[in-house]
Amino acid sequence: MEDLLKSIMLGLASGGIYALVAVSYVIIYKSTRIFAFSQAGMLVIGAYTFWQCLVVWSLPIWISILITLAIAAAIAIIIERVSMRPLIGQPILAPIVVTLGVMLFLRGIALLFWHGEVEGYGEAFLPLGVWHVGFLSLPKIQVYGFIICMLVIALLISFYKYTRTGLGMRVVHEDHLVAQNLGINVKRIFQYSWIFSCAVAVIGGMLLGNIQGVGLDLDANGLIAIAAVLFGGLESFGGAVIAGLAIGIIQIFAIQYLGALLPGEITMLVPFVFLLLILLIKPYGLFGLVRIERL
Amino acid sequence: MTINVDRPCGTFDSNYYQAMEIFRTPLRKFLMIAFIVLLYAIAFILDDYIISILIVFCAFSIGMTGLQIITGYAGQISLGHAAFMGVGMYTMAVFQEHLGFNFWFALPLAGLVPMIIGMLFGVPAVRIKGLYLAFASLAAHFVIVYAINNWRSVTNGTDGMYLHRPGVLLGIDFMIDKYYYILVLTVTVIMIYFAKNLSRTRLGRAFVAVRDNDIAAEVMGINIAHTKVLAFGIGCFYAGIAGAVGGGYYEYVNVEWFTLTDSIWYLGFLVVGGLGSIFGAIAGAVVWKSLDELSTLVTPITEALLGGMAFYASAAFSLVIYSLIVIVVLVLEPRGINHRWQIIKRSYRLHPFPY
Amino acid sequence: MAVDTRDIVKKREQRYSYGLTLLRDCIEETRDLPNEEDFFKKNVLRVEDITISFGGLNALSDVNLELREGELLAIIGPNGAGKTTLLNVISGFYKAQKGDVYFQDTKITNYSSHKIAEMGICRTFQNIALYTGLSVIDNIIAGRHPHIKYNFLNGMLYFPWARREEARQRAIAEDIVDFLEMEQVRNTTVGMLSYGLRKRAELGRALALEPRILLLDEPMAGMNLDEKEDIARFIVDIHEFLRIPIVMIEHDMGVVMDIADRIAVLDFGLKIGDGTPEEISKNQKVVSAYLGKAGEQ
Amino acid sequence: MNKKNTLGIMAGILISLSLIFILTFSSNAIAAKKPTVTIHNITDLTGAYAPIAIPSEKGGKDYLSWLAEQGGIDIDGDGKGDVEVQYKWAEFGNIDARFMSAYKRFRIRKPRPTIIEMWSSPNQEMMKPVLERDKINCYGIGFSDPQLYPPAWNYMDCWSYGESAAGAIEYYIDNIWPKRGKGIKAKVAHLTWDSAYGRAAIEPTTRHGKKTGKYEVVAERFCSLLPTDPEVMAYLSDFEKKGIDIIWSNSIVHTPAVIQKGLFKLGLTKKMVLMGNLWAPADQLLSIVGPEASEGYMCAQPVYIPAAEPEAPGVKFANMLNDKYRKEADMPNIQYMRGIRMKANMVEAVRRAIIGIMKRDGVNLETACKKITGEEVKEFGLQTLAGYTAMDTTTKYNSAPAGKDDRRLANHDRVVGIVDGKVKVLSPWYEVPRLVPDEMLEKGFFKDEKININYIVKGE
Repeated sequence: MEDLLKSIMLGLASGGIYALVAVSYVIIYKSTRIFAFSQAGMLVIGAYTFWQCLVVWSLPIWISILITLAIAAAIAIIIERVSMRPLIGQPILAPIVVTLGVMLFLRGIALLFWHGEVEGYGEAFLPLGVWHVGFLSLPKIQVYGFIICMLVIALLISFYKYTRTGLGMRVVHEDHLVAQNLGINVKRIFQYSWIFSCAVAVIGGMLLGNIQGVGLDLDANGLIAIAAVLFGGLESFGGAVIAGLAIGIIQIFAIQYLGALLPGEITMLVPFVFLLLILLIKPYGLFGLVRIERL
Repeated sequence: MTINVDRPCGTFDSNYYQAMEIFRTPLRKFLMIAFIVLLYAIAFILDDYIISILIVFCAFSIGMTGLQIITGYAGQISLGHAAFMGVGMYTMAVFQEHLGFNFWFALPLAGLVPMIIGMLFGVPAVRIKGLYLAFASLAAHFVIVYAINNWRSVTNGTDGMYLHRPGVLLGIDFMIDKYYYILVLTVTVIMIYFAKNLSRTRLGRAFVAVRDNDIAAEVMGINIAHTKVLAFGIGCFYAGIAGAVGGGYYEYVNVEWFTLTDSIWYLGFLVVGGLGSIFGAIAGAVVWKSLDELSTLVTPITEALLGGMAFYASAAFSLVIYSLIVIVVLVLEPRGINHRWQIIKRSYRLHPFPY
Repeated sequence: MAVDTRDIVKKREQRYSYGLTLLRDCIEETRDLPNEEDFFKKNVLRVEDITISFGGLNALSDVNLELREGELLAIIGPNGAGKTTLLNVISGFYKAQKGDVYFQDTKITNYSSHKIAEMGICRTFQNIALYTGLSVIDNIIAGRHPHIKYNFLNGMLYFPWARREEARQRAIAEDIVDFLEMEQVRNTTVGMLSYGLRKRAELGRALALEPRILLLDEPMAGMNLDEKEDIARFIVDIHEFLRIPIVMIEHDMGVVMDIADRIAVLDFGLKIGDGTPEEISKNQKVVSAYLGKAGEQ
Repeated sequence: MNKKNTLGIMAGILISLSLIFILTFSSNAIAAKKPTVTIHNITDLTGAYAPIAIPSEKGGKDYLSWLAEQGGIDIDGDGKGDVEVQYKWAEFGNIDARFMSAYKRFRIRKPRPTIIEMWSSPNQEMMKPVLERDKINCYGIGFSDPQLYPPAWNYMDCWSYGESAAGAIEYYIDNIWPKRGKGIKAKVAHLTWDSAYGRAAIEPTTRHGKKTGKYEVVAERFCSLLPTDPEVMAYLSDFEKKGIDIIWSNSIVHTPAVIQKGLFKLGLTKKMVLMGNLWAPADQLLSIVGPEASEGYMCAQPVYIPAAEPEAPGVKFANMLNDKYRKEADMPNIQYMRGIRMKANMVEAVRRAIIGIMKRDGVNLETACKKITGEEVKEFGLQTLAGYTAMDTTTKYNSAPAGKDDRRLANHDRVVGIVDGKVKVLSPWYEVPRLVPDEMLEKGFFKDEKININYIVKGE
């Protein structure tokens, strides 16, 4: 029982970040129907930018966060304006591959500015140390990280729900043409989506940087988050959150209980095999929009 | 009335066989033959470096043609293609190592084993569609890599295996790179010819039907489950052959030969090359591997140009250039190089009229 | 005796059915065309008590329908009446929650749709569902898919017999193109064609399947008078020359009244009328469904 | 976007690409007055090994610039350089096709390579038969066992990973372990990557543990290349239940960093010790993890440690190089030292080969530089490196093939750890055990292991 609870806690901690990254994919997918691999690159950029502000320039934490978000927004606008807008209305695979290119480009940029060295925030961002609650030992980083993830997601969802722009974005999610006819500037909405998504991704990057160390390989987390996105269904925020947490827990369970049985690395294998099985049962994920086929 | 600009001007088919030809004019036939002869002749003119690149071009052209069959023709997005290439390599190595097969006997097996595994992983395609299928097929990659890593008695685990080129045959020593290149080129030409035949016959049309409108295809008498699985099978057959000839070139195989990045870029460069045509597949493979090669060359040059202080710039440059070229090509020509090639051909035919 | 008559009939028919002869030969290789004695008597397709609903919406409830040999049956009804759903059930795309479909006394309710198509129930679609990446001629040859008898290996290796078979299929397809008067556009990708031509191409693809029953879903929707006349002519020609029963959904009452042998009327998933054009035009239920209450006066 | 514009841009790209190609092919046409020799490198600056390749390449580059400033290799020992060293390198981003083509490019170009520095174990293993055919030496950075057994033309910068791990674990158990000397078997777990590199230490350490009876390998677990925190913590709590004493991680510095953090968070710092190999140096880990959490980490290192021993001659040399050419605050670090060591070893091997040719054939320096082949670099150079200290980056008896079948250029290690938030050297130089697989002994290799076949050890 203790083990089980411990595993669930650990799973939730990593699942929170998967959920956050998954949400950043979903934001873009919902409005533009593009699966943006580039968000994995944004994780790296976010982690490094924040490190630069916080540790190298020793700026206060809030200013560092603001700068990182501003840079994320700037990158988002550039990506959207330069590489995505010319591709509106083109075969869907082309923009997706362009985002792959962007991911590599961002990696190159990170290498250019930060030299690919592994860095850490030390104690500058979230406090280290452990809370002991009964038999559970809760690392502070992860508890804070989880809370931040959930806060960001809640903020985002309430933005969609309660603001005018959010309403416009929801309309765009339904149908581009209808939205255009209603007088909503669809291109503007695309831009917003990219900005929000990149902002969410850099927040994920900051948290990951704190937990794992700032490095070029942070984008691997973006890959596991993909499993979460599809598991939850490409169009669903709620699904992404639930699936992110679930993937986290499944991963930990696999490590705890299958690690001894299955030789070799299973941390990447398990989420994707699980995804495959889920999709066989529910081809559009748990909460994905089921496309009704008609003739 | 529509004027057909997809065909050379002034050529008319006088029987049905003519309508089915790949090249309709004698000039184009001649050019194609001349081009292939040139490719063979190159082996005796150029040095090992270029030949090593050409072998990689050939191997990846085969693999890319396989992905073209899965994704370009049958419309099923696969993100695990490099892993099937790996299965081909390992099949070759395992049959040579454990059962003592020589290259020639192992080669068809290196296609068949990935084909069977590919058909297995193609089964989900019957239910799962689009992006969901794309990422579900990532599972194939992870499962295959996992199996190879951990089936140590057969695959030697992560340590890799040696595989062997064919020895001397008819006085030709395939250990010499240029002769091996000729072998690979021959395999490539044959495989691409087969793919072309496939695309213009019964199953090829069924693939396109499934891609363009799978529901209608089912109602119009095409068994889409069968067709999709077969598409995966044939595509993976190609991947396996590509892996076998490519692995034969390196004479060694390791799981790190087919990383996830490779699998993803396989799809990426297929899009760069252009979906739905053999030319696009070859163009994609050639562009991909030239870019790879270019980035190995770029780094030392930028360092030479920028000096020692710009050390990271040189390292980052290869990534930046690589990705920028992909982005620029796709932003300018989202339908791929093949589309641009068609436009060029068309404008040549219609010259001096613009449309 | 019978054979001779048929030859005479065939020759007579050839005069106005230029282009379908090869297809008819092809059909006759595998089965005999129905005798004229059977016309309007023998059942070919029977739909029994079909009920299907989507969510809470009853698309069809207890619909019975039968199609007899040599008949041109028109299904009419307001939008949303369930006409297309009925065709979808027949071609196996939707599985009915209740009821069965019989084709020549074989129960085909649970057959997969490609099997049903292979048996000869072919159709066109309301919203054109052509293979947009293929040219017209390739679309039609793709329609011949179940009747091409070589496996993919032969195709890949392009053996002489595969090549001959391909040429034969192409000849049949070209014949259909000729029949549909699409020679000019035969090599054009269908995505680039006009609406009317695409509809025609779709008809050609359905023909290529060697139909025993042809289901046409609004073949004349959105066409001008000339195009409508063309299509009507094609339908009548196919009907007479291939001697197959045709089910046609159509809104243009003029055409329906002119060419249909029998009319079935659907409204909100219920069959409210079935009979010859004259009977239907007098049926009060039908009139009220079409014209509202005003029609009853 | 209009059509002409598009075509123009595409043409622009093509032209710039071809320019780059032309530049490459013309770049080696620089005239040199002195006789020159060339050393080659196929490195990975953008792929998985970038974090370790970049700092070590910095060290190597700086050493080569320094050497060029001295006038090149000093053959006759008069303090002046006689032979210029040209350095050719390619970058392969951990992609096999690029690796092979870079190799072929080097092979056909003049001068023919004699020794090529190569990165990552699988590529070096791939090259084993090829190099043997082409008679070119590999100076490898991956130390996997299949390269050593059976011996070929692959030389390795250090011992094999397995030997290093076994040595460090053994030293720790004998000297540092709190429960030492009580006849208790230590429990070792491997937590590493599922790749050839990650797995390299598992089999030899298991074998050595069985043989010595000092420890046993209880568990082997594999994590992703950059493991997430919870992933590692799940493994660690499993280890806690098993009562593991030592965790060995054969990976580059990210992974031990995450594991070390996990140990700290679970409060296991004192109960378990995490050890890593030379690619996970303590100083890099300290900067990632921070002083508090990194307490107790240990790694095996064959070079002097700049952070702990600023007075060691090699470290002084490295400091000098960094001040002169680079002026980076965080250099030199351990990787930088290793960079110097690698290039120095290669240059020394070439130097000895030149001397060897001059003596054997009685030719002058210029001819010797032209005549030099891989065979001579192997026989006169690499095989005789015993005792060479590579600009004092390592101890005197460190660089040493111990016999004619030995392909390692180092056999001594030190355990370096983090104590009180500082990098400290925890052990003297000790010899790493030799873990030759039994079937290799049966094949007749490694019989004369203890004999140093010093063909020529002069000019030191």
